[in-house]
Amino acid sequence: MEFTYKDTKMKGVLVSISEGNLNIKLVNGYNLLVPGSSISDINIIEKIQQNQITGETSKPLEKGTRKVAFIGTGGTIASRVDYITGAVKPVLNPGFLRESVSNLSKYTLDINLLEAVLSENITPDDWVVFARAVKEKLSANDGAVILHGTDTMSYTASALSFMFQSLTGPVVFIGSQRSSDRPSSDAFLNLEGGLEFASSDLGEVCIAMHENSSDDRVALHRAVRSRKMHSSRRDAFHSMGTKPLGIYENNKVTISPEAKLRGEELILNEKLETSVALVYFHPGLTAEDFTAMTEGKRATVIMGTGLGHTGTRLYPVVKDIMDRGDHVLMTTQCLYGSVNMNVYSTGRELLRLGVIPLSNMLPEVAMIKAMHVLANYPEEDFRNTMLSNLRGEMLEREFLQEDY
Amino acid sequence: MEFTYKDTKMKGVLVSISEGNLNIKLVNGYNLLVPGSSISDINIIEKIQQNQITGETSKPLEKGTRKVAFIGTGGTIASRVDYITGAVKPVLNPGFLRESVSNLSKYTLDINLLEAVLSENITPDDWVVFARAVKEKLSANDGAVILHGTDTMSYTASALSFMFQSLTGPVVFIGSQRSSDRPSSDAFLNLEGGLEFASSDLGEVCIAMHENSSDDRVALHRAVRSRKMHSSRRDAFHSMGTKPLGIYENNKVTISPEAKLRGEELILNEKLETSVALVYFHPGLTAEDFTAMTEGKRATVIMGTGLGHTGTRLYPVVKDIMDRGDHVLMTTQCLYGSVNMNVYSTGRELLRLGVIPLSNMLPEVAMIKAMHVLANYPEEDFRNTMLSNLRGEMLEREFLQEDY
Amino acid sequence: MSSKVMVGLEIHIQLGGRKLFCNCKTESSNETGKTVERRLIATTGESGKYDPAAVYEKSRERSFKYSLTDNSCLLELDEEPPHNINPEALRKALAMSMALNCKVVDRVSYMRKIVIDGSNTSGFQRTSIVGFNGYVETSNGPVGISTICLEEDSCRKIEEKNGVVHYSLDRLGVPLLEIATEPDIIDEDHAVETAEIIGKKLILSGWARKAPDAIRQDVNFSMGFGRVEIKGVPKLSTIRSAISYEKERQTWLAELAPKFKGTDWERIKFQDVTEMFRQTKSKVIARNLKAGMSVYGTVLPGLAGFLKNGSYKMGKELADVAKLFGSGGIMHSDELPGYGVEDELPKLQELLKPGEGDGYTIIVSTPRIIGLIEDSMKSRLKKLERMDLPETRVVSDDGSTHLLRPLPGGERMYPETDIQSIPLDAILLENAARIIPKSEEQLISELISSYGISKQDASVIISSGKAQSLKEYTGLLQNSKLATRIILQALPEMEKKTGETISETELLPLLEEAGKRKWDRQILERALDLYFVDKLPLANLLSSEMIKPLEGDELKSMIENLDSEEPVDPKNIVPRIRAKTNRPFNPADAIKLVREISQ
Amino acid sequence: MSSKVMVGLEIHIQLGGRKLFCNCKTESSNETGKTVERRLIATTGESGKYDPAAVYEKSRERSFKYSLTDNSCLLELDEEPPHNINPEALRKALAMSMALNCKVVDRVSYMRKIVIDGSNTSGFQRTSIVGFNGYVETSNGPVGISTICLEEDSCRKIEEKNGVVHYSLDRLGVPLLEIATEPDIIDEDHAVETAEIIGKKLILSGWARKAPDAIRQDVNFSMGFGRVEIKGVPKLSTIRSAISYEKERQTWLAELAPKFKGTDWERIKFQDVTEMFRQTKSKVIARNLKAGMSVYGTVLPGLAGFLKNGSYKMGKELADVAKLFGSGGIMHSDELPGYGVEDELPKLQELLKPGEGDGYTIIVSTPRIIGLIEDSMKSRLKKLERMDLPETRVVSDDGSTHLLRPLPGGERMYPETDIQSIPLDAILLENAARIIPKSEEQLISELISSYGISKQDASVIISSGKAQSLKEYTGLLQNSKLATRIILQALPEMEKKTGETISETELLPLLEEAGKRKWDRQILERALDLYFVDKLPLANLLSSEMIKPLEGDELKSMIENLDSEEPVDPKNIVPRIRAKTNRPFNPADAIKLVREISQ
Repeated sequence: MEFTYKDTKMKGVLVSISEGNLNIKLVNGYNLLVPGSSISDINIIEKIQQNQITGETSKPLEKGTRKVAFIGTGGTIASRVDYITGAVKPVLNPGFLRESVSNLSKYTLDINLLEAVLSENITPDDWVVFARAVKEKLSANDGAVILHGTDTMSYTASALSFMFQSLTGPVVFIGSQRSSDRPSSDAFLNLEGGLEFASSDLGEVCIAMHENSSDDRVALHRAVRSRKMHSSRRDAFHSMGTKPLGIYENNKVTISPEAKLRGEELILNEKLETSVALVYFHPGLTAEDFTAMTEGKRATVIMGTGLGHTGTRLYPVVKDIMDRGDHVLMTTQCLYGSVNMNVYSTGRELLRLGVIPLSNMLPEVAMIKAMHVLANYPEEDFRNTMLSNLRGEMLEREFLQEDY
Repeated sequence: MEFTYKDTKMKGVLVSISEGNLNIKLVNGYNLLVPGSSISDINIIEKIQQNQITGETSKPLEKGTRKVAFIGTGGTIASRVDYITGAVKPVLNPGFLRESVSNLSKYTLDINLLEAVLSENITPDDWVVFARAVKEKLSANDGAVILHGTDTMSYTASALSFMFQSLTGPVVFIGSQRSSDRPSSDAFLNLEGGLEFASSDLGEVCIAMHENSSDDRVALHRAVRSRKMHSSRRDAFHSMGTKPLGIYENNKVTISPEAKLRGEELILNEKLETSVALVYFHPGLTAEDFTAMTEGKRATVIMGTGLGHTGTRLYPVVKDIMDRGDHVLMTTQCLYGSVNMNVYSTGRELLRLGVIPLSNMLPEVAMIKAMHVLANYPEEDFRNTMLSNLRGEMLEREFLQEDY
Repeated sequence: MSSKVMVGLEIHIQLGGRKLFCNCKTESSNETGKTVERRLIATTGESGKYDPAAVYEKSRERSFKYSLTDNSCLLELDEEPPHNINPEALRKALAMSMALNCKVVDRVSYMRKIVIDGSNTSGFQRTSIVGFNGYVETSNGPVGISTICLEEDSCRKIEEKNGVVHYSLDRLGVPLLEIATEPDIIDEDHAVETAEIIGKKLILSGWARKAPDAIRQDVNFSMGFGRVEIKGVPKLSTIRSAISYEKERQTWLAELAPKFKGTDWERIKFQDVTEMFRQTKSKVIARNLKAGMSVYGTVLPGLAGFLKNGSYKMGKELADVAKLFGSGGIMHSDELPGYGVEDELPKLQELLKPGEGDGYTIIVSTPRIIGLIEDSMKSRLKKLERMDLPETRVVSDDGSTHLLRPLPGGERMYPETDIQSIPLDAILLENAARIIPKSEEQLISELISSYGISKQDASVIISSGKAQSLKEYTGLLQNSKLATRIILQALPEMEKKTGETISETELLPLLEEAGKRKWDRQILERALDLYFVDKLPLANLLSSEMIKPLEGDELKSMIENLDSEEPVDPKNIVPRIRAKTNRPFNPADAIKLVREISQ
Repeated sequence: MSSKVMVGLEIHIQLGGRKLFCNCKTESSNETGKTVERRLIATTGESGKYDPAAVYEKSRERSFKYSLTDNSCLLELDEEPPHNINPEALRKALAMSMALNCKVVDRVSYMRKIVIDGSNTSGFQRTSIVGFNGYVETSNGPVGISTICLEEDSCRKIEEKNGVVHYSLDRLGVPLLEIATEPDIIDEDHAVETAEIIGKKLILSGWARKAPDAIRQDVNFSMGFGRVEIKGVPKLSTIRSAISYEKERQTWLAELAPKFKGTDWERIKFQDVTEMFRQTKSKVIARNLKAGMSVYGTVLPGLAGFLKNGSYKMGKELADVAKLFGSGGIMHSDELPGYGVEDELPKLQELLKPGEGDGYTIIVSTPRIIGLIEDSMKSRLKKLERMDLPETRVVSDDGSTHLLRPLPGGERMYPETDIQSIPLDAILLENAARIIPKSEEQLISELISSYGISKQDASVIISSGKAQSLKEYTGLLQNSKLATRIILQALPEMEKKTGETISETELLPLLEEAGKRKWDRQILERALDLYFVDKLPLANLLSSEMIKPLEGDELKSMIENLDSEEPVDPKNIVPRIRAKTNRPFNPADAIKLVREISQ
């Protein structure tokens, strides 16, 4: 269209109209945001079809010898600019892979794009959907990659980790911190490494993300030890308190001897008891707050201070929870290190009340594990199962790491 | 006493009786825990006075030229073995300093031992008590050190940081991760460094703790950027996303040029509005949970995912909170990095609802700041004050740190 | 087909202060020692198509190394979203738009301009139109200002080696004002005049960074064969020579193009001829062979006599392509024998079999690269044949221009979604209007009245862009005369002596101390000398004897001593004291004391 | 005042497997390259008093450097509380208590034994009594077992330099069984016998680590002047000589003590005499002076003729003190002139003025240290004067003993609060009883029946503590005969050849491969040779020609070839093949083939 804005004749394409402003792409490429009232002499020359603007030419993907299931759930890794609101929205389109992922020709992707969910909107119900999708695809493929938003990727991956009692191949979650419509996106390298991990001998649920700020190494994190530790950096994901399970570098994958290898059988226990509370203890938290948060919950995971403490003001509530047959579990809000409730008298008091000390299990993982254990194990085994190292969620040894 | 245990004649001192077991210190130094029923032929030779067992000879402390207020609140740094329960309990006794803190002769300590509180039992009311104690002592001294348990030290120090609008000297919190009755305790070096920091030109509330696992460097952390990141390591405290404000090494203190220097005036605003919730968002958190946690709270700090998100299921509750005139503030559970709610459409939606994005403020610090701001600033200034960098609680710039 | 010359300018000015989307300073650039290595991937723009410049860049498969500096943070590393826009920079951009008679947009909305040569870690440059449709008056009538954009500056390139481009992050994100004129400029002189007029406005504003490369010009040139963008023209004189060069180049290309019609460019096929060169006398080839590279040769159909012959320089056009892929250049039949290549020629010609009118060339490269070069040469020749000239070129010091990359299209722009559009409300505009740069006359009279300096001095200070410095120095020294002297005499002298540009970051602390200690001219000049020439650290300088003035009793006893050696008189006393001491003293005081003693 | 000699033993045995309070293995000790530096502070025990050993250690002001190893974690670094106790170690401790006729405690409650020589990062050793009041039968009647403790082993010392003691964390936390006898032992022979009897029990158990220092003995000695604890006696023979040495030492000390009565030890005052030694001929002094140290001298009142004269060795008693503070020793008047010190003596005597019966000494040290040495020497002499002999001593290879530190008191113990006491319930005790070590006779007959080996072999295997190895090797090789041969012949030979102890961590992977590949004795022995003597990495070894047996057609054609050179016969065939190839072959097969060929 042609139009006049502030006495200036201009030419451009109307991209959108939002809140009374016209978003016009000028011939020089700039978008102009102008109030509808301020332009005149509009002269529409041509209407451009929507798909001409956003469409991408779609060549079929090559077929390689390695077969990997490719499951999309949404997330930055598969998101593109939303020209309506101007923000990035999840739109899954694996076509962008073709040009950008250097090792793609080695693979045949068995694609299943689930309905895209924003990572922050994912709930335990979605975990079940994802788990079923993995189950369906895994038998016919060497492994699976799952594209997922980074915000809650550790939660979903941990949930799948517990739900799959045994896996016939690796399940590798891949996210990105820079959306794939940016030349600097971390998506490409993460996918490249993720595919390699997904065709390895692993039998675990893991997360593959940049190991550092450079585009040279992808780290593979065991789901139940992973945590997003930075809101924006490429290397936001950490293997908490330990080394990554694998590294992809120079087109080569190295896997730690501690990794679990693929099993013979795929066993999915998809039941979850979602009535589990996660309580962040702090000096302002009152007994009433604690009561309100734990009411009706089958289990409560406390993020206690230090080695696993809470104020004594919460003890009566803890006792009430125990008395009604529900559980209280202790983790540390420090995130690194173990709880050890033998060291201080208050810790011992909590142990005496029946609180279960979860060693160095991450709080979020403890919560998810409790959901799994409550739904799939006999009630009387709850304590022992929580204290058993089911999927490597507890570190048997902790070393002097510098970057914790 | 002399007694017979399993046909063996023994000699020892009865230390305590607990749960039917006698705790007897034998002449070879070992403690024997024996069921009362299993010993016979008891022959009490001598009664040893309690103070003979636990007393310490008390020489007066030397007087040095630097005057530092020495305020005790409890904590591991001032704790000793509790021979009754066998656990470590807070017992404040500055006498142990004499032998163990190498630079003590330079100082005259103005000691005020408050009633010892376990760090995990500290509440906002205690913050006021501590703040008043600092106020009382600071005018007559170069600075103040506060002995505090590490579990909630960052909370207390942050609270005092906001409460003191201006300080005439440094207020240095000191803790230890190994109790001072252990030869390997970190207390001694932390005190040594803490005293040096407390007699520097600073005018901030800080935390002095080991910088690494060796006994060679003490780091000074700005209270409002500090966090306990490990349950047991000496170097548990980190300056989150930035470098420490100071380093003590080889008997010398180095202070960053970014530190605030001592002011002319001591201004204490001790009011606090404690009705502030801290909500850890996760996939299992329902709108009902969120409602229960925020009911009646004047402000709610959300530890959102990634750049500051929550599931859309919470939006109606957020709207309700806004509608009743209370506040919702956003921080990130990643702990490192900023919230930035412009990047994704859900972030923008939350901004539109009126959620206040707190940049890279730590969640716990945000909660404490909200307590302070609600009580000391006009309601209409709440948003702007929360967004202002009052005490360095927000980082203006964030760098590529390797050890985050 | 040639038509009249049309020239447009793009003038880029770095604004000093803070960066555009973070809190880092624009000045100071100590490297931290850390580096990060990255790759960039061409992505599609808003309309789903790849940008030609991006596709081209991708074919070069380079990786990028970035040195972190103390004025860069996570943003420059593309590790966090942009912070809020720097309000000071926006205000200046608006004021400059007003000064250049532009309309101002209703909302500033940022775009991402895809640039995948690594000069932006994100792979794009953030840019927004602030003003448009303005003009400046010139001797040839008004020249239109099409747009004024406020953008992020790119990384500073340090070196390129083995397919890795090394950049510093110090410059990335510095606010950059881009002032683009309409192609209303008619010739070299007019271009220089227009650049001067706009440049003056910027200098008068005092907002530009005080750095050698703070102002850079691009020239858009066309004479009917499409737009050529000539990048990075540093000086006004280079504008002139670049335009002349390009005019000449397009003229001979137009002359040759018809002769190329029907040439079978596909005959260009590089063959490995390394073996012929094992015993070569060419030092440059021998060196490259030793480094493991190979020699390739191809026939150049129909190019004999056009490669380097009078005004024809097709060899250079082809060398430009080779250079882009890291090759040192080409050696072609119009210049062979030469470069020590002679003995090999018979064998070479036997292999390549150039026909009537055919030239040939050799090139040193690697198997991986040579295919890319071959493709690019062919496609370049096809373009030249049809006089399809639009491209981005870069200028050398001598004014000659070289191919840099294809001209980017509008495809490379899409919205910067991390920054919400900024409505320009009345308050913002008013604030901006208040700082519209004054005219030279206004400024001169202001300086005269504020600082009591001569019109001559004021004029020099203003046209050298030092008005802001005068204000600052006067503030520190509490002495505008002294400040003027420092600017007009002491500093230029110092720069002459050291051969270096005096940096304000170094200078200001010294002036601050000078002000505190109320140094007079002599001490200050002595101190400047010690500081900049002898490189004495400030702390040492402040405690040095050499800047302690000789005065009062000390001066008197010095004179008395001299007098006892040989009677002093007012005429010889100053040199005699100078011979005795390095310390500064007031000659007038000395003469006065001599008079007292002599009485 | 001297009374009868009373000797007690403390036998320490490291248990293999996992560490006592964490999940680290007791074996393998690759350093990670990381170190941590620490200091330790003497703290008061439960009763509020300082322990003398701790106070003494503190006066030495040393700092400690720890090398991290792959079998250490945060616990060894004192960076986390202890995990749950290793149940296997506890079970073995209980079983051993039962085997030694001990009572077992109702609850195992851990103590912290303060040790601030840095050998424990925490500054204490975790220890608990498990059993008490047992006995072993000896030829001199029963010797009581007073206690059996299950403790953490300490760090392994690497070196001590410039006041920094360097330790490895590999050994820290290894479960250590401490078996302490009553002082029922009457002489050297009886001590050796008792140690042997207890040692046998441990060896029969097979629980001890397979490391050279897995078993260490301490000897408690007294003859009426207080208890002397002699640390770290490695071999049985050294027990004998250490007791003899100590008996002799206390005897001559008792003889001298009355002569010391009334000596003014305060006359000992070190003076800096460095200047006298600037031109010294003593190499050791010259070297130390060059390193910046000083020479000090003092008179030694009343000690002339007792310093080193016949059985009197007071010089050594004083040298021990100096050595503890990092000095190399002393040079005293009973041995001067000597060590190249001669020219200086007149001047030295002039300065020190030793009177009748006085000796004197010089020592190389530093101003910071010499004061500490002086104080320690005086207090040591005062103690010797009153025959106050209790102290901790350490043994040298020759059986002589040296002062290590004062004897620690019960003060150094206080409860380990991080570990809750462990009630020993019936199930635990039953489990323990099931693994009580068998008697030698039982074990021998078990081995004979399980592995079909001779009584002779079984007995040797058991008494060398290899019963467990036999089980493991047989499991891997599926061949008990071969396993026996490996243990009794191949490995000892290998150790002889290499002069090194063969480590099981290295051996087991090889045996595993041998089992999988069903190697016969020849191949295995060849492989052992290549692996341990030629240090061929396992992967290379496995693919090596040298272990591929020569057999079947290959062997046949080799013999045929030899036969064609010179007719073969069964007698010379084996050496002739050996001369041709390194590869293993079965001689019997070769002879058989020769016979076939000859037919």
